[in-house]
Amino acid sequence: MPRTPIEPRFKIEYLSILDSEGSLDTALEPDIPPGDLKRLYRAMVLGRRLDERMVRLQRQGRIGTFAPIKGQEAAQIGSVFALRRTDWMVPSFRETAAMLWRGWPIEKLLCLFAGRLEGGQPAPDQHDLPITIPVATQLPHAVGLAYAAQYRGDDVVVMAYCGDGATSEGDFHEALNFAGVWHVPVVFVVQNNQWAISIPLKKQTHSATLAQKALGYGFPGIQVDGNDLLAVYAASREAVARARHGEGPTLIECVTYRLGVHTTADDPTRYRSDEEVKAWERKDPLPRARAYLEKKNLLDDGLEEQVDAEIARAVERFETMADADPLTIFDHVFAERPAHLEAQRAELRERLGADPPRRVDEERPLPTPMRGQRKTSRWAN
Amino acid sequence: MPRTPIEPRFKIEYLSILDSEGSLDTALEPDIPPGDLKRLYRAMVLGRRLDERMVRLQRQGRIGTFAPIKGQEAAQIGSVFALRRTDWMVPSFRETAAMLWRGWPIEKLLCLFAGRLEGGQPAPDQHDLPITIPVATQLPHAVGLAYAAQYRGDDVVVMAYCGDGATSEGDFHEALNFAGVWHVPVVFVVQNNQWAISIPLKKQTHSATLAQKALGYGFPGIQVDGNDLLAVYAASREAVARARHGEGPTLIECVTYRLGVHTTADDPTRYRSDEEVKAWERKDPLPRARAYLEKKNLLDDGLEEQVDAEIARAVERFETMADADPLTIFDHVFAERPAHLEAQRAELRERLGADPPRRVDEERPLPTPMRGQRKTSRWAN
Amino acid sequence: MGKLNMVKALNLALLQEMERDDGVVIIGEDVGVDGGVFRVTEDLHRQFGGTRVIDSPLAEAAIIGTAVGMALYGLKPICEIQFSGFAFQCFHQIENHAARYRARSQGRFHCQMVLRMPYGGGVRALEHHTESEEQFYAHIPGLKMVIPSGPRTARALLASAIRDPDPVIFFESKALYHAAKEEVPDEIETMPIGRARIDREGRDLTLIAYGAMLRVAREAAEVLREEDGVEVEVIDLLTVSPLDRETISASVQKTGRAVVVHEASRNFGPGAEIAASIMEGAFLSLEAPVRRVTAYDVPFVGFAREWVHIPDAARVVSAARDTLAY
Amino acid sequence: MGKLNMVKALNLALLQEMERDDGVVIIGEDVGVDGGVFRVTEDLHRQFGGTRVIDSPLAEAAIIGTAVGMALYGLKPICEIQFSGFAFQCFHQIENHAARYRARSQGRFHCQMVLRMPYGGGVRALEHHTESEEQFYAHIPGLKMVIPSGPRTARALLASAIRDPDPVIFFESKALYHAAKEEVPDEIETMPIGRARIDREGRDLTLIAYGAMLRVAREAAEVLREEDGVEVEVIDLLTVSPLDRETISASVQKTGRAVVVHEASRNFGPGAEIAASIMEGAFLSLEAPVRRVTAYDVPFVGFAREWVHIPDAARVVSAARDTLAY
Ligand SMILES: Cc1ncc(C[n+]2csc(CCOP(=O)(O)OP(=O)(O)O)c2C)c(N)n1
Ligand SMILES: Cc1ncc(C[n+]2csc(CCOP(=O)(O)OP(=O)(O)O)c2C)c(N)n1
Ligand SMILES: [Mg+2]
Ligand SMILES: [Mg+2]
Repeated sequence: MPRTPIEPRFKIEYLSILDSEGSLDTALEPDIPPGDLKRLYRAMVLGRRLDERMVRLQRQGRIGTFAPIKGQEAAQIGSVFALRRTDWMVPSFRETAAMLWRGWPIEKLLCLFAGRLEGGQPAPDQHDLPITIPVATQLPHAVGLAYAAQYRGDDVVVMAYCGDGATSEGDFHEALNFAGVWHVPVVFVVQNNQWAISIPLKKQTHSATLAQKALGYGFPGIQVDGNDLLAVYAASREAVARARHGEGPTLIECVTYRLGVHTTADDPTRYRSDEEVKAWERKDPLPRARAYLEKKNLLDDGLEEQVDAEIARAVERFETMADADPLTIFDHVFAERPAHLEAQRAELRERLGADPPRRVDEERPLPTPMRGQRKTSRWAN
Repeated sequence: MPRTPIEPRFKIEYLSILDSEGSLDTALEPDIPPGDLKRLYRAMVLGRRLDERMVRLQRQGRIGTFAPIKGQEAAQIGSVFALRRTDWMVPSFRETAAMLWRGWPIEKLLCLFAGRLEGGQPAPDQHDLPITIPVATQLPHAVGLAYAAQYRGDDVVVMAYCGDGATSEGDFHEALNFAGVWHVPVVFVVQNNQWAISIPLKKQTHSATLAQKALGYGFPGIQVDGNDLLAVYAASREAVARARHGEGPTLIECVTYRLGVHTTADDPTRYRSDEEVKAWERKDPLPRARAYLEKKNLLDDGLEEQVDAEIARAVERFETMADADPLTIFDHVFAERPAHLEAQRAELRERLGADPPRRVDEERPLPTPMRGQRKTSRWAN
Repeated sequence: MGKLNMVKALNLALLQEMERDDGVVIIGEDVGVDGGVFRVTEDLHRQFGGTRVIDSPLAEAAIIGTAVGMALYGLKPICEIQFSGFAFQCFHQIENHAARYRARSQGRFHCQMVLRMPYGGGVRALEHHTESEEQFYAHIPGLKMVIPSGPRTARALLASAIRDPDPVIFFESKALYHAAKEEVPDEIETMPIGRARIDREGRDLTLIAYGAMLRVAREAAEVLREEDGVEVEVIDLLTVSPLDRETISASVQKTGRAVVVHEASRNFGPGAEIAASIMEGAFLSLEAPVRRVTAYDVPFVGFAREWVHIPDAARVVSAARDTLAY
Repeated sequence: MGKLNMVKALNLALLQEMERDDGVVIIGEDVGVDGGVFRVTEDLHRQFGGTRVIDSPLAEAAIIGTAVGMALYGLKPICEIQFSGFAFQCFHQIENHAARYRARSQGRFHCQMVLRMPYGGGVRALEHHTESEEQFYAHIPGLKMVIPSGPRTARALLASAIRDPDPVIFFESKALYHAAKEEVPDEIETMPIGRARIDREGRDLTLIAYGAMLRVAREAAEVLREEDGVEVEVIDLLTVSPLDRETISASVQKTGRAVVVHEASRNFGPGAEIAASIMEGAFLSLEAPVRRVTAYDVPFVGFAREWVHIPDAARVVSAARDTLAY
């Protein structure tokens, strides 16, 4: 049946600059100063090495459940690099590399994943939200921050992260719709790592791309090779500039892959094939960035060792950090403690007096892990 | 910056067959048997006349808050006509005309709007859900019904209604996404009547059409002239046929207008201009359908009177209907009444014994209306 | 001083707090041009413009979620949820975030925000327009839950809620919006959150109520005085959580008997906590079990049967007589 | 008969009910190929295929909302919410619809569905993975709220919940999943919903617990017997709502003293209803106020401090001693 097409028609574009074969589209190559390139690559390496260390710490029971980022370093570092320090960064729960870039100390993150409240506290001058566990719920916060910044006339852009699975949640939709209507300076970075735990993208949505979801909100969406540091950065830089100049939100879909476990409680061999993982290992963002720097003669010797030493120092600081007094659980419920919390605090103080606080890890039996937590193969090799 | 467009590109189409000037695209004209055309037009008239009557009943305090459909008759009747009786219909709260078409007795609807539980009960053989008040929450139910029908191998299509405002809710998004992934036989009919209470479409979403929201879910969306009975029917028929043949969901955006109040508690003069309303009155679906039937010599004399008489009889039945025993509030909480409800029922029985049940409307003062409820101008003329 | 109904009194609080502090913004469905479906935000859009009085799209989770973001940035959003029956749509944003940001960030952030919602019966509308959901909020650590009982307390408590550095759920009884007018001072008035008020003194029995049920309790107290010669102490809770256990206990230590009245359903409802805390705080004075007069444990009854469902004075009187006769 | 842990016991109930009734379907995040993050649905996808064991997209409201639609059509969906902390995302579908369809349609439709969720502490994971939210569901009319305390009750109650014509919220303690094995009969076993169980008889004090707290209560009872020579009656609630007031009252009429233990926070929590109903049902027998041993009223503590937050036997013993000494 013939019908009238509505104009303008829609298109979604794909951006790739440095592909997995190492070929570079020099016309599109962003001009990144050498010093920055070194910092970026170092941040990717730090993300990767810390990840590995954290998985070991988890296996040793020194921290709890943790979501590794292996494979997503370019998506995170390429995007977060487009922000200024005064801009805001709103993470989900798998942005360790981006959070480190934003200035979170390693030991604070370790502390968080060790189940200690202190780990969630951003520094007073840090424009970062702490990690958010309930999937997609952080996206409306990002829109609210952007609205508030615009309301105050501040020169601020907000970058918010989420995964492919998160795009199915109602909060994703509502946040993007509000962003479109309000025309606020926010950039949504979807790290499409192909999996939401065991759910592959094709069971997540029947949409051909995630970028095209922006069409329903009236702002641009773009798909980029998320393992290509240059493409991610180029798209992010443009989106951040647009946002800063009052041209509204952008959705960036970074096509990437989670090379490791979903979390340390997950066993991906149950739901995906080794071949699939191997195929994506060939697109690993790290060697690709490394080769690029190598060509430019920007690779520093001993980078890995340096990074490892930095991590080791941080782990040391983490391990020697005094446990906060358990009574602090009552400190930040309200601005002022009401009577019932005062009473509960007194009760706890008395309990602790009778039987003083001990490090839980030392003296209490380890609770039951989620199954699969210990039998994961991927991280063994 | 040059990028690769992703193929295929997207387009959204607009369908109009019989426009407000009366010009007819005969190439697209659906072939509707004369008897059906008469029934369709009668249903539209019934919708319109009952609407007017219900607003009067509300003003007289004989029913409570009610959402008139004036202006949306074609969108409702054109779509619901595409269903078989064995198909399922999932209404929002503004589908009186479509509900009547599906066989809800007028007096039952009146009963519902009079705040009596009995009004919500569909007949045993009726494949209709009762109206849903929380906006968009019925859409996942429709998807679940369609899934269950498919699971059982039943030849069933589900048609679900919602408004333009509903497209902002998380449940809209989640329902459409599930429908896309599951590829179930469901048709979403969005009655875009331009307003969600006082919020105009441009404050609701920055998307140019609502139809294009389907692009994010990987199934077709189409925009139709919602005041054009023929266009609505043609698009619905096609969508229902696609659904029936296993080709998955469709989103139909009916571009229409709420000519009356949002509900009897609303005063639209506060937020929209008379000119806007007048402009849409010229696109009123009723005269347009009437002219079409007239040309085909299908207009019955005295139709309005017949319809009014039918309404009058139903109102009479409604008004003489015995109030259900107040104790019935305990009847359908669980399949079996647990002890605490047994006790509460006994308490109420005792109270009522001491002071037997009275018709609330007669003996209790009318509660405070929502403001605006009585000062609406639109329905006065 | 002017005599205002509750709608106007609330409107006055909003107006004055917005004049005082340009960080205060309003967000919700139809709160702008339309002035809110109950007209509580009337005229504010005209005075402060659409960027401060924000007509949002129809999405409760994003209303609260974006307001959380605004609060994290330092604004003081006041959210209107059109009816409390539609707040479950944003319950995750309330429980997961508004109530937790202070703890999660160990004080670096907090959510100074108010969530206003009309609750309870009285408007002859369909399902989800008569419920009374305070219990759900009262159980969430990190939230305050306030329910004023008339124009003056509404105005003063709303001003306090707006200034409160913590998230406050603010329930407004639909039945009270236009029910009565009260003298409300022109100058700004606040009232401490977390403190109950002795509405009427008495020595024989304590009636605990809030919101629209205060009227019912007062009426019952009057009947009991006239017909039974019983002096009832009526407590107007005003803040449901944190509960003012001290005021309640002190009263029941004196009277020895208590009846709680609320519109919420009974099972695992707010009356349970009040009764339990009376037991904890006045056990040795209790002459009879604390009785609860509440809506029944049914999902909804249709507005035509609200009158059997929502407590009235006769039910309270009868519960009080049982308690006195125990 | 085999010795099964709670995960395997639940899995057995699912398997057998699915074999019995082809209307039973499972839906949730990762319930299919992965077998559920706790492996409760292990192997069912392989046996019954992806249309009966549905790996859904990541959207809780649609999981429950589509399951409501399936139930209206006559299927019997079992929904898994991955962690109870993420169920607020679908709270509106539960409260607005699952709990109400029977009433709304006056019996024409109903929602025979089970909402399974892991709850409570014990997995060393971040925020929203240790909470205990039974109170929210217990307060909703039209819902049943069940919490088994071990493999055998878990298996039998899950089978009953699946067959129950009304929506059942089924909480599974994460701490119990692998905690212990119990003999579980091969043949199908069910257990009445709404009935508490006397886990241990005693005459001096009644301890009321459920889920993972049953172990804590048992441990405390043992200490009290050994150290104080006190005979404690332990009630395993199993169904939180509808509450088995009769069993509780009968016990407290005998013992005169009661302590309630739960992982939920205290304020307006489930212990309040239990305490209030004891007061109503056993007032004249009560020798001391009912005490509540609960988590504190703080949003979350981090898993490293769960041990101070979640009740342990020492706290219960101390509360029991206070109650006995009252
Ligand atoms: C609302 C909510 N539901 C469920 C979960 C459990 N969960 C944690 S991560 C995850 C998958 C997320 O997938 P995706 O968004 O693709 O992010 P990724 O893990 O791949 O980075 C799920 C289901 C959660 N954290 N929040
Ligand atoms: C979840 C929810 N939020 C708010 C409301 C109050 N409300 C009733 S109708 C309506 C506007 C609906 O607009 P639209 O979807 O365009 O449908 P229309 O009324 O135009 O038919 C609102 C906000 C509601 N019923 N449900
Ligand atoms: Mg993913
Ligand atoms: Mg509309």
